[in-house]
Amino acid sequence: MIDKRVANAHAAVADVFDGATVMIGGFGEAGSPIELIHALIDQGASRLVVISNNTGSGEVGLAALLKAGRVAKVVCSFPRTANSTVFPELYRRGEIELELVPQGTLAERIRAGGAGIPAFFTPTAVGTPLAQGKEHRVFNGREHVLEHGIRADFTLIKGRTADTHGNVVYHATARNFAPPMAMAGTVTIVQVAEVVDAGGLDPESVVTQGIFVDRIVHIPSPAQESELIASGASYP
Amino acid sequence: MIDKRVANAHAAVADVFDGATVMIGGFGEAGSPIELIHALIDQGASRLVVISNNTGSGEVGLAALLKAGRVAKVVCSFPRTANSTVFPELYRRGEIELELVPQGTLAERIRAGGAGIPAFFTPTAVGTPLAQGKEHRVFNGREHVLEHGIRADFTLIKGRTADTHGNVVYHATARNFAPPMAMAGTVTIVQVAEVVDAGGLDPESVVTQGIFVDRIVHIPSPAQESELIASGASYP
Amino acid sequence: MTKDAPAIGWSRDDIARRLARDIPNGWYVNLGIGIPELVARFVPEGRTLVYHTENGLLGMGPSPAAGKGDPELINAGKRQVTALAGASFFDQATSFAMIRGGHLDLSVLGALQVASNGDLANWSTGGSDAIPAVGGAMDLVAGVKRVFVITQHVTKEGEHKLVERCTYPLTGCGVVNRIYSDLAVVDVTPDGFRVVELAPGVDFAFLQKNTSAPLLAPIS
Amino acid sequence: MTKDAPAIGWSRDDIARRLARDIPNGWYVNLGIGIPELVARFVPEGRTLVYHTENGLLGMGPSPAAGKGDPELINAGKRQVTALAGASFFDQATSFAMIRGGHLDLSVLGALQVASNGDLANWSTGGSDAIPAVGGAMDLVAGVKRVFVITQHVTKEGEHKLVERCTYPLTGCGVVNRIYSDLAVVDVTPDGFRVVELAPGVDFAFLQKNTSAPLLAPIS
Repeated sequence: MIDKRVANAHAAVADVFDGATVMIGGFGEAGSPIELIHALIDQGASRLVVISNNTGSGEVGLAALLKAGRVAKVVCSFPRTANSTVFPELYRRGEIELELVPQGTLAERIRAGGAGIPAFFTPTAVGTPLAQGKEHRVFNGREHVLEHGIRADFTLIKGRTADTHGNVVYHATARNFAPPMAMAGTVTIVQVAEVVDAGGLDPESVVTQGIFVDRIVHIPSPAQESELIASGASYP
Repeated sequence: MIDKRVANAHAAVADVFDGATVMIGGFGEAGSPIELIHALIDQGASRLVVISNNTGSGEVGLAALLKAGRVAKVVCSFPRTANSTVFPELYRRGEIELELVPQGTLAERIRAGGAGIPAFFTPTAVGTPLAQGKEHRVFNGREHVLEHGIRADFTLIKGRTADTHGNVVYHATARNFAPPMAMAGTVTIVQVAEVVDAGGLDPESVVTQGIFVDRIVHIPSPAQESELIASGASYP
Repeated sequence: MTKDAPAIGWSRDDIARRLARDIPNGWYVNLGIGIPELVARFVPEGRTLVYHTENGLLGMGPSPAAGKGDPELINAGKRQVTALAGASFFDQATSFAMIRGGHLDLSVLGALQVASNGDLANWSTGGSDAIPAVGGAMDLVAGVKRVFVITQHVTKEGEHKLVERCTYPLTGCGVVNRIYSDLAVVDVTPDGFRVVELAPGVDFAFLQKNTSAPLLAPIS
Repeated sequence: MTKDAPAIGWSRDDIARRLARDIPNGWYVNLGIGIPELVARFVPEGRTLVYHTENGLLGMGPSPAAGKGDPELINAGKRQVTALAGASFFDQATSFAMIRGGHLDLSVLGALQVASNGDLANWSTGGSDAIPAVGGAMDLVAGVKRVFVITQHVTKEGEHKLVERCTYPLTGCGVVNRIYSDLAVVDVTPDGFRVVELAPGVDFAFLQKNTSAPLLAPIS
């Protein structure tokens, strides 16, 4: 009998430790695991290294985690958004470190980490400031840079439906970084709106296989970042 | 209006040229695009470099292509099978070249080729004859070898259903090498048992996206290798 | 310059329409955030293009009807979109495999500067107080088969955008194929900028005056 | 040696049963072709294991009932299998990402030779007339968290399989954690082979006589 459900979001993130590397799914608000992030704020772990494509909006979800002073460094491709004020302020005050990575290189580094590939060559960013100091090599007459796989101690993602074995399917463009991040997390935690028994998902349509998922949290009605912001919410 | 269907298997492979590199899907008989292979035999292109996990069984499909003397070299992980006689004979007579690649390295090299990654490091095969002569490097205290992405002039694969845009879903373990090979083919040709209009596949369940597929051939009742062999068939 | 001459040249819609005319049926196209998004409105009758948005959708359709939007069905600009028949959703590693692997036919991007050797700068002015943000731009220019830039020919402040060498941090080297501006269509060739077409009311001398690199005359 | 002593040691089923006893509930397990496949028959009551077959299935079940087979639902040994509730199908790149990325808990493999430093040779005897074939073995030993070998202790010809150094071409270096043979369960430790358990009728001296590397006594 395999059942990866845990009681709630707080139980799911209870062992995140100070200084942990945490991958957080989402592209903008789509796929952002807000309830898991809020539980992580309550939990209190600090000096986190967060790997996520953006840095959140308003003062909820990822932005709230940053505002609470829990994040020492972010690894991301686009730390600016329409309603993004928390990160810019921290960054200008020198209170947070930023590793800027092209979006595709970020996705591939995460996938590589999850797939046991420690490093790969890519043509992206050659000749730009983001390639400076990196090893270069010519393949097929073209310059490439060496990039390294990355892994995380914890991955927090949001899916639509999971079965008890941890197989996950997603909704629309909320899928984004979740599948590679699920592969790259030592402990992968997924919040889903629906949990079904093993056999409840079509084996041809599973997107993230259960082997990549450690904990499932059932959040039947997840909050949507833009709605929280529109309502003037801030967390905690 | 986009419709990637071509009239038949012969039309689909008409431009395969002598000396072309051809990826052929399948693991054993599962996923082997027999009708496309037979059309390629009829078409006559020779000195082919074939990238496929195995070398076929009996005297149909991939084994028949080898038997017809059309293949100069195979790149594969397991050129031996229960009913495999054609490849062993050619190999022992020195009439075919073999590049043996561990199965996971083969899959990753194909995926890398399709994803624009010219090379990557992997721990697989370190300390074995298959790592000899390759660049080694230590990452995280562990030795790795450099492997190169591979592409093909043509990819021949089998799916279950395609829409007219070239989105494809597969059946069970017939999926195997088809998705990465679809990405790595300059011209990717897929035979499917069913073709539906755009909109006929669930966008959440598409496995190979239409962008990777160039030509669709409708083969309503594809032959199964083991049944052909059991019936004593050989091709042509 | 253009500020003083509002009566000449193309409007933003004109530029987008002109660019759309050059995209063949069946191409897979990624439209950058901003002006590039306009291109989708002007696809000539009878052509079907497949729009890719790098956050994970092929077959992107227009904005949803009011009240029909889904906050988790968005484009790279984080605006709500729709999915057309034949669409598919996929993860970021797959999305950028499409981009980096050369599977997209065209990337349409905005620009801060384009150099006559095809270098593009479109992500940062290098200001020390700016929050650096790159997104998928470097991946797009490195991987997509063709890169078209759509831009005003000069900035609001009158600074030239078509230059001999970019002074802003680069997005990619030698990556731009063609520029569609309010004043002209300009190819990037091994010999430098070559004018393809002048906008109404624009002559070669005027265009050259607004361009900080030598222009080659159209091939007649 | 074993040929002369048929009455001692474990049968193939016994070895498989002994190995299965050591696999905890919930592990993700890849069973190699041949003897390793027997392990699936002996999972202790109350435990659920998830079997991975590298050709693209997690949640592999037993062979289908006669006439119910699907030639495109097969395992790595190309035999027809079934898919259990909770199963998923995936492509080869994903399958070996699971393997290489360290996501599987256990790989059970056969062996030609195992050395006291954990080196494994199980794909080729190096013969010049042999058709070399490696499949996924090198990926499995390089990536999976633990590697258990299941094997006869000596070959039919009486040659030792547990050796000081492998003479056949390697599958991987220092990769084997534990060996289950017809004569004993043996751990590979930094100090070499350590006996964990002797099969019925087998004593330490007999086992050492059938092993070409020093054996350490069980920790009592």
